[in-house]
Amino acid sequence: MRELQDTVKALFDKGEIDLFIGYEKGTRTPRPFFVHKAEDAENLIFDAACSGNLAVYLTRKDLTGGKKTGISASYYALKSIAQLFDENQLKAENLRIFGVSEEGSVQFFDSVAAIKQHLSATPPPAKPDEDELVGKINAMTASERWKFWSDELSKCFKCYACRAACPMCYCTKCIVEVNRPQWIQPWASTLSNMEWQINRVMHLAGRCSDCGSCGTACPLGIPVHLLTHKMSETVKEHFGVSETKENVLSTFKPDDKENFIH
Amino acid sequence: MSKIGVFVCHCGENISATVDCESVANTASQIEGVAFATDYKYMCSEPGQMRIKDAIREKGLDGVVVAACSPRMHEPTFRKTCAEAGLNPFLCEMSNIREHCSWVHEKSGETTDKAISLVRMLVEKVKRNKPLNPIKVPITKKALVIGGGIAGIQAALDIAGAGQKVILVERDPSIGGHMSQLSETFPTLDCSQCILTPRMVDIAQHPNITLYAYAELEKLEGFIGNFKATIRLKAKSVDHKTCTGCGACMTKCPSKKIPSEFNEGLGMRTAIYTPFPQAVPNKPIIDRVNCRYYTTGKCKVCEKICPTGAIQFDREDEFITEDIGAVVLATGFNVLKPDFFPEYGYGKYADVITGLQFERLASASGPTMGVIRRPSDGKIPQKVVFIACAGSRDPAKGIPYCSKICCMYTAKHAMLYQHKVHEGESYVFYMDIRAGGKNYEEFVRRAIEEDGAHYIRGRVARIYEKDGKMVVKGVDTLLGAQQVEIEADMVVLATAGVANGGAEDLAQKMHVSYDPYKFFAEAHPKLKPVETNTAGIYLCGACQAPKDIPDTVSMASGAAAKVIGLFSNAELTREPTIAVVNRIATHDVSTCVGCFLCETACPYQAIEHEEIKNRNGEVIKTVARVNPGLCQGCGTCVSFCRSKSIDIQGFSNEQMFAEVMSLVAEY
Amino acid sequence: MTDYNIYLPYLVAIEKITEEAPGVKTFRLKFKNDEDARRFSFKAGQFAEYSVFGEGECTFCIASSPTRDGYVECTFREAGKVTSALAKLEEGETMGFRGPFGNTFPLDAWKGKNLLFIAGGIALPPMRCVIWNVLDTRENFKDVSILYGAKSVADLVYKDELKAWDERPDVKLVTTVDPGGETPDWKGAIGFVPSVLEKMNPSAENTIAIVCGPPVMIKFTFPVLDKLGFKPEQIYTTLENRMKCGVGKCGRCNVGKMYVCKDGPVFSRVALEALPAEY
Amino acid sequence: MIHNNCLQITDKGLKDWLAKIIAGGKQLYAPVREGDKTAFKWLDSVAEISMEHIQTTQSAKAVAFPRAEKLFSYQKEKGAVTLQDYNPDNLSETVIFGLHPCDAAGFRPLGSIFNWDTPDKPYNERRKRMTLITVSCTKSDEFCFCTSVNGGPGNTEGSDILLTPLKKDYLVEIITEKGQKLVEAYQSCFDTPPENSDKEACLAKVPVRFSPEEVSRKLSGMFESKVWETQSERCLGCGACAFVCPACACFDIQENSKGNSGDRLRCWDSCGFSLFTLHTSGHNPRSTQSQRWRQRLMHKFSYMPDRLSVIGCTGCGRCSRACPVDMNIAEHLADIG
Amino acid sequence: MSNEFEPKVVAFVCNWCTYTGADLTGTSRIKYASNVKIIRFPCTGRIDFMLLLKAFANGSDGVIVSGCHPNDCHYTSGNFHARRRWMLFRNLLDFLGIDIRRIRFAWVSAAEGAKWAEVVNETVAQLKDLGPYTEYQKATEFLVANENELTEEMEANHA
Repeated sequence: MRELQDTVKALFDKGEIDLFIGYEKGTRTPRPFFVHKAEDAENLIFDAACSGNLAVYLTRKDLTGGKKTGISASYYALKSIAQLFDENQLKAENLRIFGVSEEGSVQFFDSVAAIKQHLSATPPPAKPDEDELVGKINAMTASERWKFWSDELSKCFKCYACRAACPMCYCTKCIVEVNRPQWIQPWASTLSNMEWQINRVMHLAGRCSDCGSCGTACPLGIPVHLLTHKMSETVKEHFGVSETKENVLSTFKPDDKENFIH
Repeated sequence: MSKIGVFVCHCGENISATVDCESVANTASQIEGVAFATDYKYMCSEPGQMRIKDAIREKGLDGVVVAACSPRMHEPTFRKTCAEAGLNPFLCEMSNIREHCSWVHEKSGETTDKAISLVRMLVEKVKRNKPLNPIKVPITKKALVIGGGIAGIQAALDIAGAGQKVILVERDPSIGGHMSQLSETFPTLDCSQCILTPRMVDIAQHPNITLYAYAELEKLEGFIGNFKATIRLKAKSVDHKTCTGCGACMTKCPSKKIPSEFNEGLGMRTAIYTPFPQAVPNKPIIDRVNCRYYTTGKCKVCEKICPTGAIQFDREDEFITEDIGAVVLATGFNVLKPDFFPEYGYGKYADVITGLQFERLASASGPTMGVIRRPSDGKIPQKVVFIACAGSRDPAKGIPYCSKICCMYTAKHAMLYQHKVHEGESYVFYMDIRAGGKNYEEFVRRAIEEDGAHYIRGRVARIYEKDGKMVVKGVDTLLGAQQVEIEADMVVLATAGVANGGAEDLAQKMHVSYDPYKFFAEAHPKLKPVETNTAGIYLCGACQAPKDIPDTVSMASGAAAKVIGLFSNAELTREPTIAVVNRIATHDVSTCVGCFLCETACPYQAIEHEEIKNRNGEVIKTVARVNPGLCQGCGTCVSFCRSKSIDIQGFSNEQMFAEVMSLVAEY
Repeated sequence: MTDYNIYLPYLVAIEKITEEAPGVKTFRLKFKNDEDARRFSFKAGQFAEYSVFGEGECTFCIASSPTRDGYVECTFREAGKVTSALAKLEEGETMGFRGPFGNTFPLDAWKGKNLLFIAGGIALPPMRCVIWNVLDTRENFKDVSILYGAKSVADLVYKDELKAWDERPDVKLVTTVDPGGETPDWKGAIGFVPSVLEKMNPSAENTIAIVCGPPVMIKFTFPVLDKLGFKPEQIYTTLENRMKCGVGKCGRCNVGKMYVCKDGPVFSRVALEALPAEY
Repeated sequence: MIHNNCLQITDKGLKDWLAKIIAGGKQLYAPVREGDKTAFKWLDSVAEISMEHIQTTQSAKAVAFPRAEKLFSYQKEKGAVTLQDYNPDNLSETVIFGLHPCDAAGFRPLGSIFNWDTPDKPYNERRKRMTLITVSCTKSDEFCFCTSVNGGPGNTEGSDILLTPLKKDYLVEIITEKGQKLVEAYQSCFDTPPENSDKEACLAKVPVRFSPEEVSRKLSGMFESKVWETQSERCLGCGACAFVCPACACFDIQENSKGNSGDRLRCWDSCGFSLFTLHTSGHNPRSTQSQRWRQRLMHKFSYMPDRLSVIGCTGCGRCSRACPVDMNIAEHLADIG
Repeated sequence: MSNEFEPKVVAFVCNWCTYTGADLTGTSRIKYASNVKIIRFPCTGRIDFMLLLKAFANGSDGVIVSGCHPNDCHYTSGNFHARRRWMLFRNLLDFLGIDIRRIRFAWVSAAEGAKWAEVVNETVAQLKDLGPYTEYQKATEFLVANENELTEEMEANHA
């Protein structure tokens, strides 16, 4: 923690940044924190309880536009940042990226390549809870799964916190807001909620960092992050991890599996 | 509300035998937005078409659905009909109630109901059709041919012959390619240079052709009809404008021991050189790697000897740009270096040579003046072993594909050898003889039966030297895998044909796709063999796959025909069914967020980056733009776009959505 | 407690469609139910919600004058989902109408005054309602001047009425188009509304200026009016925030604590100056 | 009209009463625990009721103001249209049990909005059929601030009946005639009034964080304040706070078309969404998150008190609990006030 | 006609292979079940997965998605892109418990008229076994509980 605070303080002192995005103590759990001056840096924290993916703020022009911005990034935030670079959403010159471990060690990344290298050298954190739940759902029959998900999604009232919390959901006009045609009914119903989730997850295929922020953001506790987790696993299983800019759906291999087509 | 006309065709009895056409028309007339519906025996007939035209005019229709046969049959007909009545042709669609309904179902209420559904779907679509106009793209009528082998030469001459300008770019100092290295050609045994050199001269002299030899494509931008090519003219160190090609420099050049590329290393050349006497252009260049002046800083003999003062040591690479309308890729092939067959001893034994080297030995213009002499001691070999499939059809060590030409040239080599060394013995190890082609099989039979080449079906396991002889150990599978051992004076390897060096690099520069072996990929394996997936770039010759001269020449003429066809239009007219990135409302900003994942998904490189600026000229955001010249309208980007910012005209999101939603009325 | 459903529209038939400019149409609407027609009344400046069943509702002002009985008119530009659907409707078809909503121009207070109407582009419709109201009760007012500008000649709406106004001796009409938007036979002024206004040089004495137009036009027109001596209480305009319900419930249209649907759409410049810039 | 009418009911008596209400044909909504969340559910059996929660995730407003509801229906046929008006006849009588005073209080701001000059029939019809059996809070958490917005853990505002858990039984305060009826119908479930029932002693202690009048007064001059940017920085712009709020009434009107027929619907919307105020032209009067956060606070604590004489907040703290980034409204208000 | 359940099927096909293949089925006069309605797309790459969901939501009991065989795409790679999309989509739907047996993916070339008939007949037979997909369509309901217009399902839950 000290290391992070000192690093950030120094950055402000040297005039290298105008804004630093990190975490501070919250009501119950840590919350995102925007540091604007050196002395505020001492409120910065970083530990295992810091949830959410701070990369979500980097595409917000009203927050970061024209500002030299630093960010303390978890493994997942780094993954999202790398993907955002691949999707032309970030510019390196205005960004200082610091990977922070749960133990508090700080690592500066001077390029996307460095982030990518770090990511490929670091095994993704284990997700035992998600794996167990996904395993449980996989083990259900299809009609049990339908019951499970239609019950869960019937609760959804379309606050779109899952979308708002996701760094990759940066579209200025989301598909749910497209009304010509109206792809998804804008009011909440089990099916339109499900359609929204299907769209969200399909749109995140190969782009999702699997941070799970969508699930933690849901005020109703609907485990929507299991959908993205499952999608990430499916992508990995069938198409591997892409080393290039290409998205899993924007590219292909002539010998991709097709045992379901006959 | 829309005013759609629905025209139900009986197609004689083809439709009406199983579908109640009258009922279809009646029901259709009840659909929201249908202003007129009728049925008729032959809608495609003159009176049938008149009905449509009359209705368009009288009822002021703003859309037409013709329920009849497949659109693949009569869509052009009915669209033309509509256009003649003043309705934009793209407001007309066909509902396929014949192939997809009346012909495949029994006469029943269900069949009629299905026909109604099909009509309803199309009515809902047509309500959302927009008038479209064919897209016009201007064309620069100048072709760029890359590669000056027989493929490029043929293509260039054909295009130039049709009165169009051509720029021919050749990487080497002379055009001619591999064909100029060959001695005779199968199956006629006519002299390769004799048939090629006149064409090379034609290239040099044709008023429509500009030849850039010793040059390479640096960059290609733009799209069909509108490319901009940057060409690197490599420094020749000789000013070809003043050089007369007298050759004095070459005779005096002190660096004389440079292996000649043209002779496949079997002969030598000087540092200032032309590759071969009939080279086009027949003016020398300096090979800076081997030139004394460039390596040691001293010499300049050529400069002193040159009567016109054409030597210019300080010349650097130059770049020129050319506006181009179409490109023909004719970069040819190379042969697999057989080094990685250590068991054959290539490189270790001077008398193990490649087929291309044998061509030079057999060529009258070659280092031995056409006498077959083995490289080690210049003796005339009395026993020669030819090994086919040296690398081809060998997924383990070489390449998995068949190089196609080796069977034939091996037979030719055996034949040439037998013709030149009458008492000699030739052996050919082969896997299969592939002699598909006019007079090819007969040619191979002649080599075996008339010229006495010994064909042994089997692989060669090892070659080693024993007392100045090459001992070839192999098996004869036709004799029950019997071991065979031949003490030969020389061994010729029919090495595989592979993609030319730099093919991958070039393909990436031009956005042409290539196969795993780096051969350029044709746009469609059957129906578009000379097109690439980038509109306006065509392929010919062995850069696409190994092929012989007749195939190469016909493909080159095919590619040329495509270019000439393209150039025969003042401008390019394209179907307007292409993708378009949206622009919304008065702010004129797209909902595109510029992630450009569509760019990687597009098979045609049709996605460009466009900067949207505000009134002050500042860039607000960078969004995708579809190049209408390149887009072919597949729509992959449309279903890929998360924010639905890109749509395809004619199969738009609203149209397809409406077709699906029309089912609600049914269920 | 009132028992009617404030969200249920009246059914109206499209009696007449006028193509005003590219993408701009005027609908004349007639109540399908005579009872509705009898009960219905409105005042100049009010707006309504227009329904295309199957597509939704959209909001614009009533463009006809309350002095013209038996119908209401609206003029709209095809832009979003609903207006595009609206534009596809034809004469004789049925649509929905919910209103009138909002406040009105204080015509009673303007009696005996000069009126100066300044409109730009598609913002003439809210003003047309007042203009006809004024012209139909012409004796109540003194000089009436109208300055109307559009991007180009083609973009001018109500071309026939402009002609009629122009021919009236009791109306001073100045039309203008942006530079480059003129046709060879264009006889009006060329230039942006604020500068043409400056040239017109109307007297502020006993005059009310009603300004409707795109935000840019309003922004540059107010200083000119200041220069001409108009006081804030002599200037009126309308605001067009996004609305859904029209009755102060859905939460969209407020500017600070004022609801455009209830406290507007008509605002005097005095009222406007008291509002935060949330429009 | 407040009937100063107190009864007492045992736990068993309460269950009997609720069971009888169900049996009597009314729809009963009560809190049901699912995992670590508690939600109001339409129940057939009182066994499912859980009262361990401090706060349900969502408020009870959905019973009167559902997340999506039909306003009327239409039918088109070849250019002709017929409308079918909103029909309240299908609505059931409902009883909500187990909501806390802060939820019951929420129906006042909701009612004020929906009846501002023009009464909103769909809301009123539902509200008319509702009886609220509120349960006072005996515990609270750090998000609760009802006492700062003129409420309290035992407040009767909005309730028809207020139950306060005493040591053993429940104190029953009958607030309205509606409540009276519901008690009278099942009189046998209730005991006589207790001698000494110290209601106050049983209630949770919720500290006062700010004065609403002070906040309201300050807000009226704070439109241009920098504080909105600072406070809203971490706000993600989702609609969670609005949707869980018992007093948020913003809605959207949408069309549910099915071929030639369909319904006009109203569904929840939120001032936090960037598209909420976006014009078709692309212009947006509230284009940044800070403007939208300002709108949220201003609307509740300045505009509503000003225009409707009611605070648009009951201090339930749901928005702060639901917020993915801990936008703690009480903390922000305390900073202002 | 018997009262047997007749499934409703929508086929999403590409213009160049399957649509033409289905034309060939017609010209060859091969009969198949009339339950299927074909919607023509330029390429399988154009087929938006949302349209499949919309078909189900609007009453279809099954869908067929078909295009050119790998390497035969008119646009060289649209079907390869589509194949990946379907793979992920199918896995996701399965995870949600949506009955993926109701989606038939096929490659039918322009020459495979007979195969098209088989694909349709097999799909219809499969769907007859599976029955109507009402549980999916019912999920479109948004009515709240205190309205008495309850669906059977809601009533069943409260029985």
